[in-house]
Formats: sequence, C-alpha cells, structure tokens
Amino acid sequence: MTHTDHNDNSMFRITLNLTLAAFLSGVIIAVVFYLTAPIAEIQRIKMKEQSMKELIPEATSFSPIQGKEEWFKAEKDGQLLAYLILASEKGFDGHVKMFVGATPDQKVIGFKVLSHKETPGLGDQAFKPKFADQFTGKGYQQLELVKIQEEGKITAVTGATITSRAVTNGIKHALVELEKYLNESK
Amino acid sequence: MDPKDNKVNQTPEKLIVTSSPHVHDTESVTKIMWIVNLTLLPAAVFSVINFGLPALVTMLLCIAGSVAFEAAIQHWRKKEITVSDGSAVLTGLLMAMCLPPSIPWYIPLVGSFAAIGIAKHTMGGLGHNIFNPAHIGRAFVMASYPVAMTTWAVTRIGKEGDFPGAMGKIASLDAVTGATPLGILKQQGYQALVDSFGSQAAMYKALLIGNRGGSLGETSAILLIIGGLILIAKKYIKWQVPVVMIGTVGILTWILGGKVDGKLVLFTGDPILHMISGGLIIGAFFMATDMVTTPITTKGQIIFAVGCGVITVLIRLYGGYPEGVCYSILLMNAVTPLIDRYVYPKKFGSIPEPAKRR
Amino acid sequence: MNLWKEFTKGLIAENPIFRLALSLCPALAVTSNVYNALGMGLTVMFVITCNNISVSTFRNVIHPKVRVPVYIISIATIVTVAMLVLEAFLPVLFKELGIYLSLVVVFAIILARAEVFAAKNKVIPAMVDGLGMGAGFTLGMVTIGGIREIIGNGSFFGYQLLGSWYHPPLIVILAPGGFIVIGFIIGAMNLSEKRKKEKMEKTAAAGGNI
Amino acid sequence: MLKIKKGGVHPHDEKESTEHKKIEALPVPSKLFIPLRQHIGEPAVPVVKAGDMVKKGQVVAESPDGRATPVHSSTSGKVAEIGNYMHPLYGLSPCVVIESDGLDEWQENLLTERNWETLSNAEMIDIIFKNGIVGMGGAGFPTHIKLSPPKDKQIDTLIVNGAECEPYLTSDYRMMMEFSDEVIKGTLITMKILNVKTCYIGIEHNKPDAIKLLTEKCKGTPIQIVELETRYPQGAEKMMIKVITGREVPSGKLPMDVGCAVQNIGTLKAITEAVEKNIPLIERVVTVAGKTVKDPKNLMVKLGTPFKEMFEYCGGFIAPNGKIIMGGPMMGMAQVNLESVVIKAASGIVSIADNDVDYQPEKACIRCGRCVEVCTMGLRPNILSILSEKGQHQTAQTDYDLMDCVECGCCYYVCPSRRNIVHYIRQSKAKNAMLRAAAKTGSK
Repeated sequence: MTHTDHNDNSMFRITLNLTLAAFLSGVIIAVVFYLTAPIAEIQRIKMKEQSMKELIPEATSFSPIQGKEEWFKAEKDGQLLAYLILASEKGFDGHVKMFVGATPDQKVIGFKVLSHKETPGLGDQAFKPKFADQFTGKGYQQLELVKIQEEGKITAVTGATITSRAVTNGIKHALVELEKYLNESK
Repeated sequence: MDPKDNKVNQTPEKLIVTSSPHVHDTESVTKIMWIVNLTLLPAAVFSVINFGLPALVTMLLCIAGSVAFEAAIQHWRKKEITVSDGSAVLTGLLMAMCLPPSIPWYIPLVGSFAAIGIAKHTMGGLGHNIFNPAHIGRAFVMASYPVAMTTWAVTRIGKEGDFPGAMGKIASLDAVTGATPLGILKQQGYQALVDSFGSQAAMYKALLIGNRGGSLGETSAILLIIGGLILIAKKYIKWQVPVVMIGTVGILTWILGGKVDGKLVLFTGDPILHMISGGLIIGAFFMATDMVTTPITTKGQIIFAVGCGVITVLIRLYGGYPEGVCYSILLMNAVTPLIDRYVYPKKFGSIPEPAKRR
Repeated sequence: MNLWKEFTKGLIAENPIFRLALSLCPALAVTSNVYNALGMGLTVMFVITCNNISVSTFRNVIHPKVRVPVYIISIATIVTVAMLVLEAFLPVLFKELGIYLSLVVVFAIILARAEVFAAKNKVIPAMVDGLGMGAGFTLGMVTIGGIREIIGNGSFFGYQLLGSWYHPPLIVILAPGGFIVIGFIIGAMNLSEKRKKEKMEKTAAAGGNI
Repeated sequence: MLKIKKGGVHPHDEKESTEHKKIEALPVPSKLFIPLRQHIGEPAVPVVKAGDMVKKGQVVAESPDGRATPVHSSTSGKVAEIGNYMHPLYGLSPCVVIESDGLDEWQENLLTERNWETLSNAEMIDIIFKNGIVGMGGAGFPTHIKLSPPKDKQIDTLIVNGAECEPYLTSDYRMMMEFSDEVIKGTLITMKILNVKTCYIGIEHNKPDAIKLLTEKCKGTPIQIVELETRYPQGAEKMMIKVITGREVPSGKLPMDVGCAVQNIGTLKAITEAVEKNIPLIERVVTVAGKTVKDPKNLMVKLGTPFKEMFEYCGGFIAPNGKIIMGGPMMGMAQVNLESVVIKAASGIVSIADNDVDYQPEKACIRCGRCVEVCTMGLRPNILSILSEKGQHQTAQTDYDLMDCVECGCCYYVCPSRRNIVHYIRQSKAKNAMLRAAAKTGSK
C-alpha cells in the first residue's frame, strides 16, 4: 500500500476497522453469553432458594405466586407454610432489598436482606438477630419504631435509626400488601 | 569582605548582627497556646465536676495521647520536638471537650492519632494543617465509633437530684439513646425538650450553667464565654467571629427553626436554645477562631463565621445529625484558602489620587 | 531477560495505584475487604492482559484515527466476557463488586497500557506488561484491602484475626478510610525512596572521598 | 489628634532616658573618618590627598555628577589617609581620615551673615547643594534634588516630620526644643523654595512640650502644628502624608506625585544654617541610648566620629552588649563593631543588652494574621515571607506587591512565630533586583 493509497483509503479503513471491531466484539459476547447464561440462571435461582430456605427452613418447595412478581409460597408437602414477599425500602444509602417471610395469618416470621448499601458495622446492625428478632410474630399494626425501649414496639438500633426505620417500614409495607392480596383473592 | 581589611573588633564582647527590626513584643506561639489552654480550664474543670471521674480520664487520655503522638511523630520525622509549645495539649483538650464524657478508653487515643497524625503532621505540622486537628479527631472517632459517640452520660449533679424534675427525665432518656438537648429536639420536637426541663426558663438556665447531657465542653456556656472574653481581651481572637457565628445561628434558627404540627412556620424558632446549646459556644470561641485554619483578615473571618453559622443551622435543622458545629467548621476550613485568595486588605495607595486642591 | 523486567516494573517501580496514580476509583471503592480487592484485582489483571494481547495483535491494522474507539470496544468486550463468567461461576463476588465491574471499561490503567505499551510492542512483551501491571494492580488492591480489613474489621480474608478486645475504627472501611490508607501508603513509599536516595548519595560521596 | 487608620504598632518608646537631657557637644576626637558616601547615589570624589592640611568646613570630596552631595571636613587638621574604614551602612567604605589639630578652625569665607529673604530660589538650592545637605531622617536623599521637583509636579503642601516614632531616639525632639527658631526658619525657607502656602509640622503626642513650644513660636506664620497619635510607623513618609492630608501615595510613586514634600527636623536646621550662615553640614545631633549605656545622652557630634568615642563620652557600658544599632531599633542597622562612624543620616545609636536580644528560633507561620493587621501598607507579609522562603520571589512581586513594602518592621515586631519577615522581604527584593539586572545585561 503506497502513501497516497493510504490517504485515499483512510475513510474506508476507518469504517472497516470499526465495523470489524464491533462485529468481532458482538460475536465473542454472544458466544460467551450463550455458554454462561444457563449457568448464571441456575446460580441465580439457587441463591434465591437458598435465602428463602434460610428464612423458612422447614419448607421443601417454593412456588411463585401468580400475578405478583417475586412473591413466593413456601410449602411443605403441599401445605402452605408462609408467604415470602420481596420488599425494597429506602435506607441510609440506597435501597434495602429483602425477603419478608409472613405466616398465612400475616404475622412476621423474619426477614432476609438480599442487598443493601448501609454503613458496615453500623447500619447493618439492623440486620442482626438482636434487632431482627423483635419482629417475630408481630402483625403490621404492631410495627412501630421507637428510639427508646417500649413494650410491644420495635426499638431502633442506636446510631442506625434510619436503617432500622427502613427495615421496619419495608416489613410493614410487605404485610399491608399481603393483606390486600389475600383479601382480593378471597 | 577581605578579612585582612577587617579591623579587629575592639569591643570586649561579640556583637550580634541581624536584619532589622531589633525589638519584639512579648507574644509568642507558646504563650498564645498556653493562654488558650488556660482559658479553657474553667470549663474543663467544671465538666469534671459535672460528669465525674470518667470525664477527667477522657480529658487526660486525649491530652496524653496528643502529646505522645506529637512527640513520637516529630521524633520519627527527625524534627525538633515541640510538645512544650502547648499546641498538642490544646488539640487534646479541645478534642476532649468535643467528646461525650464517658467513652471507652481507646476512643480518645484513636482520636488523638487522627488529630495529630493525620490532620496535623501529614500536612507538615503546626501552621501547615488545613483542618482543625481537634475537630478532625472528633469527626474521625464519630465515624469510627458512632454508637459510643452518641451515648451520653448523665450529669452527676442531675443524678444526685439537685434538679430533680428536669434532669430526672433526661436521665431516664439517656439509658437508651443520645439525649443531648439538641438530640431530643431533633427526635421528639421542641415541646418534648421544654417538657423535659420543666419550663423554658429552667431549660435556658440549665443550658447556660451546663447542667445537662452533652459533650464535655458543650455543657457550661457561661464558663466558655468567660474564657472566650479573656481571649478577646488579650486580642488573640476577634470578637466579630463568635458574635457573627452565634448571631447567624440565632437568626437563622429563629427564622427557620419553628414548627407547628410538623409544619414550618417562619419566625417562630427558639434562637436562644440553639445559641446556647450544643457545641456552638466552644466552636465559635475556640474553634472558628483557630489561627491556623481560618482566614487571615477580619473580613475573611467574618465570611468564615457566617458560613459556619449557616452550615451549622442546615445540619441541625435539615441534616441527619442533631449537631453540626464540628462539620460546619471543618467544611469552612476547606474554603479558607479560597477566602484568603479573594479577601485581602486594601493596599495602601490603591485608591485613585484625590483631586488636587488649588 | 527483558521480559522479566517488563513484568516486575509494574509491581513496585511503576505500580499503577501508588506510582502512576491511575484507577484510584476502584482502589477506594472495592477495597474494604481483601476478598473483593483480590477479585477486582484479578479481573483487572485478566482484562488488561487480554486487552494488551488484542491491541498488540491488531496494532498494525488499526487506523490511528480510530484507535481509541477500537481499544474501548476491545476493553468493553473483554469486560463483558469477564462479567458474564463471574456471574455464572462466582455470583457472590459478582454481586459484591457490583457497578464497579462494569466500570472496569473506563479504568485509566487499561487504556493507558494499551496506548502506551501494547500499541508499540509485540504480542509477548505486551502480554507480559499486562500481566505485570495487572499483578501490580492486584498487589496494590490487596495491600489496601488487607490494611483496611485488618484495621477496620479486625479480620483478614474473612477470618477474625483480632479478638473481641479490638474495637475497629469503622472509618477505615468507609470511603474516607480508603483515601487515608492510600495516602499513607504513597507517603511511606515516597519516604522510603527518599531515604534510600539519601543513603546512596551519602555512600557515593563517601566513596568519592576515598 | 490624628491617627493611623489601619495598622502600626506601639512598642514601648524608651525615650525617658534621654528626652529631657540637653544636647551636649562631644569634644572633637583625635581622628575623624569621614565617609565619602553619606547619601543615596554615587560616592563623592575626594579632592584632598594624604598629608594635606584642611580646615573645618573645607570641602574634602566633590560631587561627581551634581546629584550626589559634596563632603566637608568636620574639623581642622591633617589628612592622614584616604582608606577603607567601617561605614555604618555599607561596611568597609572609602573614608577621608583627618587627624584633628585640636584647633577646630573654620575655613575662611564661611560664617557669613545672609538674609534668606533676599536670596532667590536658585541661589538657595545651590547653597544647599554646596553645603552637602541630605535628608537626615535615615535615607540620606540629597535635599537639593528634593527641593527642585520636575515642572509637571505641582507641590502644594510641605510636611515637617517631627514624629520620631522609633523607640529610644530623641534627637529630633531635642532639636525642636533647643533649635526651634532654626527649625521654623528652615521650614519657611523650604516653603519659599517650593512655593507652597500650606505647611504642617507633625509631632507625636508623647512630646507635648515640643507641640506647645512650636505652636507658640509658629503663631503668625502659615505653619500649623499637628498632633499625632503615638504609633509606629507614624514617621514613615507615606504614613505622615496620609495621616495629615488624607492623600495616599500610589504604589511606586513619590510624595511629590500627590503634591507633598516631607522634610526632617534636622534637615531644616541644617538648611537654615547653610542659607543664613553658610555653614556646611558637618555635625549633627545623635541620641546615644540603650539599656547598657551608663549615661545616655543627646550629643552634637562631628560627622566621622567613631561610635566608640561617643559611648566612652557617655560613661561606657554597664552590661554586655547584644547589638549596637545605628538608627532606631525598628529600622536601624546592626553594627559589626564600634568602629563605625557617624554619618549625616545617623539619628541615633542604640545599644541592646545581650540578654534582651531575642534568641528565639523562627517557627512556621501559624497564620495568626497579626502581620496583616499591623501592615500599614495593606500587604500580606505572611505570604511574602513564605514565598521568599520557597524561592518564589517573582510571584511575590507580581501577585503580592512585594515592592510596596517599606520595611518598617511592624510585621516582625508582632510575629508570635518570630519570623523575620522583613529579612525575607529584603531577600526577595534583592533576588529580583539581581534577576532584573541579569535580564538587562542579557538583552543588551
């Protein structure tokens, strides 16, 4: 290729360069995706089941609820054990995403945080049993957050009021939604 | 100069030859630092009386830690060790005044390290630091140990029942969560705060005298003001800075601080409460007037003070924390070089020539 | 051999984080524990090496006017592949690294090595350079992550090193802690270099006198 | 009472030891070392040689260019040599050494009686030039140049500087008290030469006697006495103009640019003597003071007298000396030894005791802002000193008005870190001057 050719062909070469690069890139990604997508899907389901399993250990199967995204029924031998509801509530920094487990009569079993950006060592204290155990067996009417310990109410984690509030509200909303759903489907 | 030409010095003693001037006033950095320490002493002593032994331990740990880190770092940097100039003691004392009275022993030490090691010596030592070391230390431990730092002890006087109505209630609140007056204000509202003291007058009195929960140095507004007035009289600080900063907080909280049924009603806030509570007094007299980290000119210092006041109010009324003096001063410290760049004294001879008289 | 030199220069002398001060964003964001730091480091090492190979391979074909877009396409492809693989086989790490994984595309160090080194050298040296730089980056990340995890959490690689007597200052695993730790490491490196140089000068001077 | 609007310091004035002591004439020493350079400009060119006999008042060195002033013999005697001896400002400098014959005889044709009112301005300026009169406040600017401003500069105000704001010095004060008639006459002569109608004598209010005396004596003349606040650097030319007239001399300009001329008390006395009696400037009043001096005095001293003789006359020292300073302690020049001699601009010699010298080492600037507060020129001395320390002399000049510094020393006086800011500023000025000179020769 002579010098003048180079100049004449530059536009052509640029186009060819970009097209080829993009094409190659597309091919590579497509192939890799084709190979990894099924594995990733299996992993995702496995992780989700695992977290649900942690929440309701007795359950043997989890089946999605029709018409509700990310809602599950936890069953053991065909018997309804609990509802699992995905809740997302604004915390101190971004949203706290969690599964809320509730009995069929709408009492809290517990919750399992899937993702959060709360301050480590401070905000995440609100996901530990000391705080989380307060919810067990409560209906949404009882879910009131206070800063100073009071009988029958949820006491916030010192220094992590906002995260505590996010968790409490998330559970509350999930229970309210659940009641609405159960009333409708009756 | 040719040594041969130099006539023999016939005077019996050797003369010192330096550039003029040859006289100096008696001020020195050391003297200034120790006097500021002394002016803080009454409030420090009071807080020890008020909170008991833990306060003294905290204070001594802060001072000892600061002095030790200063000496160690200067030794390691192969610099002259200047702990006797009182600046490390002052940093330790000021930081102690910003801490809750009874905190675990390691917090003052971590704070001293942050103050001296990070805020002061990474910048080059005394005179070169951008941020107020005491406040950096405080902010560092605040971010590190948020739970311990927001657990406030009850005042001893309150415990012993000298002010049974007001302080009794605060004592009961304290067991669980931060119950500085500003904390109560933030979480439960103004009425709850007034109720906790009994009456508005009792609240003001308690705040002024210092009989309430809070940091070591937050408590006695009166003693701090006396210390500050001494500094003003000695001309170490300018009266404009505390006046403007406290005034800004007062005016803004009066305008924006009032809430009726959770809704903002302008011009109904309680400025006095905001002016004498929290770390505002110590911040305005001892921190916002720190020479190293504030603007040089009086005009610049007033701008600085206004900025501190505005940020304090923003944090107190709209932020996540009940108190914002520490952060407001740190934020304005960052702006100081900018202020100094644009606010400087009027140069002599820079006005246009006056019309000639005929 | 020269290749060994190309490899080792990335470790200390031209360490991407501490010396070239490139890619400080991930160095701050994903180094709150060693596991994440190592994962990110290895990912970047993989991307940088593959990209160096690809850029070096095609360096004579790529028109200079579009070299940066082509490099970016190459990096983006490799990063996407890395993400897909991580998602399939290390989903936990994938979740932890989160948004920063896609940000690998714009890490300055990768484009810098492509532009500075790979575009001018043959495939093998380019690959070695990528490996060295990646290793240096990983080393830096692990150093920062290790220090932050030990001080800020009392653990290393998730194992609790220090007992309950230790009260970790949280700030170290928060963002400001990242800045402070990196600052101290760079300061320490500069200081040691300065002292080394002084020592060398001293010995040189002494040698001159003899 | 007029005050400095911004800045300044008030050091303890230390004037008690000499302010009430009448001027005493120092006996003529056996040897006088008369420096050829006692003014700003080129040194004078000697017209005598070793072995010549000279009379008191005889010209020993002529002006080389009509700008520099001639130098006269302070007494009668023999020229021993022309050699290098200690000059209080420039170190070893050429001096005419005269061995006194003890007769102290005037040269003939001096000591005439003249009425100044009959003389023309040009004649008077010539007399002032020939009699070697320079500004005696410290700078040594030739007076005949100051008195003949360019045509386009209209001078409307004469200011007489009786502030004497430096600690220890009382020579101007004593001159005002004991030679008030000469001072007033000199003022009137200067007014006539400059053709101005307004004249102020500014005196600091720690000299109430002088204010009272001069106010009385000036009745019926256009001269007004102005009482000034006691504050250093009140006596700096630009400050004086600002305080009395409210005019600010713009940066880089001279007093004449705002229509003012400033004269020193001693200069006015010398002008009177020169114009009326044709006496050249061969002696001046010098304050000898300091904590180590046994008996501090105001002395009438022949130019060229070594400091040693003066201290001996004052009873010698009672404590070890730390520094010997020519001029006041704020702006004066520290001396290497006591060989230095009195020049026309030496208003005082001050000793500072060894244990009074500030040995404290310099520390880093803590940005307290005191120097900015006291700087009467509105500069930022803290930044200037740091820039100089870091070698950024050009930045100091272009961005921080280095050249406007008058080196009054207030910034050092108040600096709690004991940074010698003035020294830093002088270094910057010198470095920049060297750079400019290098650039000039480079471009040629």
